[in-house]
Amino acid sequence: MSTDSLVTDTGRGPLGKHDMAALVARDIPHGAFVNLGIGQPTLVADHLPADSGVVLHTENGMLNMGPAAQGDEIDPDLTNAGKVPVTELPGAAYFHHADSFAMMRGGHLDICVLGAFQVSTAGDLANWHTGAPDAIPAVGGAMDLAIGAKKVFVMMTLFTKTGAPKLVPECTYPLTGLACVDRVYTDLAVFDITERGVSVRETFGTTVDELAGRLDLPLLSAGG
Amino acid sequence: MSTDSLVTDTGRGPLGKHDMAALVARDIPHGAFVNLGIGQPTLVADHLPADSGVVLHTENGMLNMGPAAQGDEIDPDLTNAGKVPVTELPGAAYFHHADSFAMMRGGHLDICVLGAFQVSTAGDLANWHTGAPDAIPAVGGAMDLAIGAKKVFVMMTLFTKTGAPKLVPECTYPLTGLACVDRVYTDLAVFDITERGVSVRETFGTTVDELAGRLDLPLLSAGG
Amino acid sequence: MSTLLCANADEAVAGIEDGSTVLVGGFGMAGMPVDLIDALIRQGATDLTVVSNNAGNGDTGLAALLAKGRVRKVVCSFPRQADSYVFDELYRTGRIELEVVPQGNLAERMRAAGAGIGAFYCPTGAGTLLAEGKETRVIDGRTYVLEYPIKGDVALIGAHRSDRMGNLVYRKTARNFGPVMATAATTVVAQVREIVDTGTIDPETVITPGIYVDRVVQEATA
Amino acid sequence: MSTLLCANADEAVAGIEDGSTVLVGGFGMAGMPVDLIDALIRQGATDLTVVSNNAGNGDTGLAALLAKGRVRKVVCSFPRQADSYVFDELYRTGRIELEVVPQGNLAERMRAAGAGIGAFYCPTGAGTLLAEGKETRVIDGRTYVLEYPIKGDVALIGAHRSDRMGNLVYRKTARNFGPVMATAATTVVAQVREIVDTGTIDPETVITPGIYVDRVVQEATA
Repeated sequence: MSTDSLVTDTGRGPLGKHDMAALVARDIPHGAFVNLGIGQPTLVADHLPADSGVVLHTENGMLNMGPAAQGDEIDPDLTNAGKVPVTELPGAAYFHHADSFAMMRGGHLDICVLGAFQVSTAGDLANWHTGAPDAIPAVGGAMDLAIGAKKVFVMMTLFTKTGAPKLVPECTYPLTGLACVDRVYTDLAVFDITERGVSVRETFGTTVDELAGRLDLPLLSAGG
Repeated sequence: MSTDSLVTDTGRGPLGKHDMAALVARDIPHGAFVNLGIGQPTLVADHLPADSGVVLHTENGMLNMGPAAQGDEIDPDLTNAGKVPVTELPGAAYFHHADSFAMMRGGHLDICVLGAFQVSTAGDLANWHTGAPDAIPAVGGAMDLAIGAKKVFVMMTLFTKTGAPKLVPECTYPLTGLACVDRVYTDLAVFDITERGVSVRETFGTTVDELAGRLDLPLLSAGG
Repeated sequence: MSTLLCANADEAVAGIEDGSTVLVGGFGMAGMPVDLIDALIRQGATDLTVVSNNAGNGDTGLAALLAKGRVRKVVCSFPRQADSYVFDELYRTGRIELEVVPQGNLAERMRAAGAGIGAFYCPTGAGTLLAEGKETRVIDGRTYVLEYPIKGDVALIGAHRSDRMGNLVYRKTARNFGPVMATAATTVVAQVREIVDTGTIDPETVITPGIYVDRVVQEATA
Repeated sequence: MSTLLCANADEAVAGIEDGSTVLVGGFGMAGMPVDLIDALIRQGATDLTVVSNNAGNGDTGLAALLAKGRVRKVVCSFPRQADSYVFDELYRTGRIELEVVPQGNLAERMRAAGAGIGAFYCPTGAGTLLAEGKETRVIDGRTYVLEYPIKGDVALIGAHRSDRMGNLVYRKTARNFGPVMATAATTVVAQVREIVDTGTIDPETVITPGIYVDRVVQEATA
């Protein structure tokens, strides 16, 4: 189940990472303040329309971050949270780390988009630590984002490379945050985490019944 | 015992408020960061030598505050904590109220100078509330200054207009801060609040013995 | 979401509900959002809790709002001033509640609201009347008082300049409570002297990023 | 007291004692005080606790300090990077302690140290491994974790420009941890690209006022 599998733009799947990013971008409201996590979530920026009015936050101290810097634009003083050189857009603002995380933790960001190892039916998120005994733990800003943004969107493949579900009844990996995920974008379906349970918004090249057979949890249809 | 009594510059007293301010100014080290409370403490600024290097903080958001504004200098956007128009000196910096009080409460100011109703032998300070039943309480930044500055200097007359001591075994007025006062400048003497008790540094037109007879507390001589 | 540029102060304060907690910026007249307060008087919301450093001066602004009986409670550090006779009369006759908060706690409690802090231990006021009934804790030998956030439904603040995205800069000590209040309220309304094109404010000098600002209006008298 | 302008980085780091807690600014290379770290390596202090966002990259800077066995403990949010092999080896062989702190807690705990806050309740990490053993409290239905200040004996930070009073301005996202660390340490040392005359930095744009800065040195390579 590779994220680089063939992609169609017809709604069939499984989707590749760029199509998943496009789906996320489609659901971000005009003018929203958004933090895109390191890795695949950064692809979402490429799919925001020019008139989206979306303002990107980077936790190392900036609002209105622009695209990755190219050539002469590269400035070692201007990077994103992944330490990639970026650019600034008109209306940008810089601030220090405590102010940046106060903004995040105080609930001022509308949406953050994060990768994940696992998401549970309760919306628990595991994305910082594999739990392997020899792993060196490293959390960065993941726990702050998980509890801070008004809406947390996760972007991940639905199954691991060995076929294990990543949307699970209970996370087995160490948690990043409890009951914090609102929506999960995967290569096979988009899910809402609701108080009633996991609801399927749309599927790609599969059906709710097929997914229900492969996932160890009850699924609600968005329509029902 | 008026603070407007005749003043000599010979070390005799009782001192007037300008001489008390000059005494305080004399004891502020070169380059110190200092907050001068509203009222008489603001007079200290007039007695700092031009080369003192002392940087004045005003809690409404400024370092390197200059003297009161005159004529065309008056700018409604630039006032001190007493809401008096002031000026800025080279090397000034502006910041918001939370940052200003973080600076104060975090122990970054070397000295603050405050007025007082009462100071106790333990260094308790009462300067915000007379405790009268019909008084409207108003604290401003007094409690923050009392606990925040590295050294708290008090500037007051030693007795009330009716002759009651203001340096007392226990404050009878509501407290501003506990065990926070380091030194008390009065019209009749300068006192250090030490762990051993109240120590007299110098007297003005009186003696330690005379003061001991009028104050209801033991006095140590700085020499002894 | 995006900052709304309002045509006038009445539009800027529209929708403030009865019973709201309103944070009002300014220290003395510096940074005081005079147009917005006047518009709030016209707007009519009542039973308000007003959080501000002072409790009004003379007959105008906050004092006028108080005089009309629209404020149930004032949370401030320094209500008693030479010309605070409107507040004084209401208070002495039991027609207004008062919570006196040390100025640093006022600022820090609003910062906490804006920063997602649930509560914090603070040394200010320990052992005094203003900490009576509050939880305390000794940490490393020092006594601290547990203080809770102050969150506003609305903040009315004054700034110097805004761009079209609501990025604000202030001027001199008129900055005071504005940047803190802007983080601490659900709806933030800024009165500014001028609105400039986005991109003309140096990003290094923005004090309140537009993310915090919901509505901006230019001063009528500017 | 007054800020000291140092002739070189060695003078700027003089006197750092064994066993010190050293806050080191920077996020990646942006804002990293490279000259000061190199001088600290020459200076010789050992048994250090280093507080920084990362735990060194490649063979230089923090990684070189670690490689020399001078660091007892690292407090950081993200030690594991593509080229953090020096830290990785020390950690896997049990020769260095690690406290992983969520990045926002790292910043906020240093801010608390600088602001006189004794401890604070924070929602980050509640219910996770990183809150194990920590006190928690439910406030308004949400679970918060009690976090304590991180105070440094020394902070080594990078800034863009200083005046002769130590007023600092930063540049773009190189601002990051510098302003927070400057408030949180007993002795604050800033490496800057240029030192300008006092009075030439607009007071509205000062990010770290000189009150926080003890020593300033110009970058050797600037």
